[in-house]
Amino acid sequence: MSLTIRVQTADFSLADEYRVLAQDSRCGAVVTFTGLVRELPDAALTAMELEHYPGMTEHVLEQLAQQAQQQWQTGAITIIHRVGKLALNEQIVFVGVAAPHRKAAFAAAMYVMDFLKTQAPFWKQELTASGRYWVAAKASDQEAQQQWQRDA
Amino acid sequence: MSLTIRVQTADFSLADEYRVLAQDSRCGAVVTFTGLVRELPDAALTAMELEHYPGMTEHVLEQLAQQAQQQWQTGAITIIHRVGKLALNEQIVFVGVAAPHRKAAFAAAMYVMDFLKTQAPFWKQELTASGRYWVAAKASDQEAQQQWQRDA
Amino acid sequence: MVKVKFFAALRERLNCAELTLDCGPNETLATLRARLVDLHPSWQTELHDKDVLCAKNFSFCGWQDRVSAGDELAFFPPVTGG
Amino acid sequence: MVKVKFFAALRERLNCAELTLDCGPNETLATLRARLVDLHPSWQTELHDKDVLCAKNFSFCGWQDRVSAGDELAFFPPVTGG
Repeated sequence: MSLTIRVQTADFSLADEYRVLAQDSRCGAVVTFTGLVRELPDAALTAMELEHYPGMTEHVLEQLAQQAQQQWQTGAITIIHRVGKLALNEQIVFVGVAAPHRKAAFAAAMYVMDFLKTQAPFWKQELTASGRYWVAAKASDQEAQQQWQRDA
Repeated sequence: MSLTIRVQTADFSLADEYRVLAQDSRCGAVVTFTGLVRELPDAALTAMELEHYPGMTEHVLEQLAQQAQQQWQTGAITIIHRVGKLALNEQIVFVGVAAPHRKAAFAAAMYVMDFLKTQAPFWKQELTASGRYWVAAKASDQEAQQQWQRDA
Repeated sequence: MVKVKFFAALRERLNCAELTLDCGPNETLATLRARLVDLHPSWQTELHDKDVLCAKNFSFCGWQDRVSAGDELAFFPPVTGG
Repeated sequence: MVKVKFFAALRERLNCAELTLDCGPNETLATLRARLVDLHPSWQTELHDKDVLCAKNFSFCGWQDRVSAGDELAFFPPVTGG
């Protein structure tokens, strides 16, 4: 079953990614998640800059996709994460899952996102009018990941 | 916040629907669900035929979208459901949710799908080589809907 | 008068998509169903199937809900969209 | 020899993206960290920050994991992608 992992500076097309996921004739459900760069509530965000650990990133994402595919018996899974400088409203991350049924497609997409947030070696900097700031890890992301272990 | 409900015979474009959902600058997360007509494991499915109750369908879907938007404080929600004759591999249903964060976007999209399955007056017929068959309601769909009430 | 609609497999089995009926005093979905069976004895089994759902004015309703003149009612099997 | 990489805020604070180090016998991530602090006393606080994560050959690992010649090690702050 096809797994696609891409870490890239270029943008991606949801339509193109969906077309590939929808090709699997055993899969009646396709779930996609897209994350975008958005304004901060309190600061004038102008852009994000994303750094990653080449080699480890791809390895971690590949493992996550494999785990999700096995656990929920899904079809194709695609993970795309952009790095480098991203302007306001640009796309950052895409996770797409095709599965025979909706429950598996939703669960696998959420699992990949929850683990990506805490396990994939990406680091974000916010570029604002007043300077550049490394984003702090969120406790809510740790909790979302740990919830899967409690539920297991 | 924009709610879009469409019941139509025409196909829809995921790319177009996503473009609208991604416009909300407060929403960093967009989740989409697409359901497709697929082969039956045991019968030669040639097409599906979908009937609905005009008036009630739109009313139920609008209420579901409103409930989901309020419960998870989401941005735009779009629900599209096709009716009439749909060939193998055609798109049947689309649910898209924009939200500030991924958890709300995923939850609202799952909520809409789970309630749509048991509350929206659509009925499917499978057209196969050996005849036309009304699809029976699934206990698993009832359970998925009731789970939300237990979790509330 | 009330309008009564039937959908999907139920519509096919009754061979009826829509009819109109006078609305009696103190009418409920249950009394209306009983009157439909009086008019069409062969509908007895189908309309009393425990899975049959009913709606009033585009919302699900119960068999004890009141019916008023002008209401649009509907009877149908469990839904299977999505 | 082992390769050691630093990322993100930690790389900036140490002002070091990558270095190589001899690999001693019975080396662990913890002994290697201690040797880095011997070489760069100003790194003490940063490398002992309880939030610092370590990886060996592209997978997360613990401070007691063994290190062998040829390994690629990395130290970095909690991740914030997605």
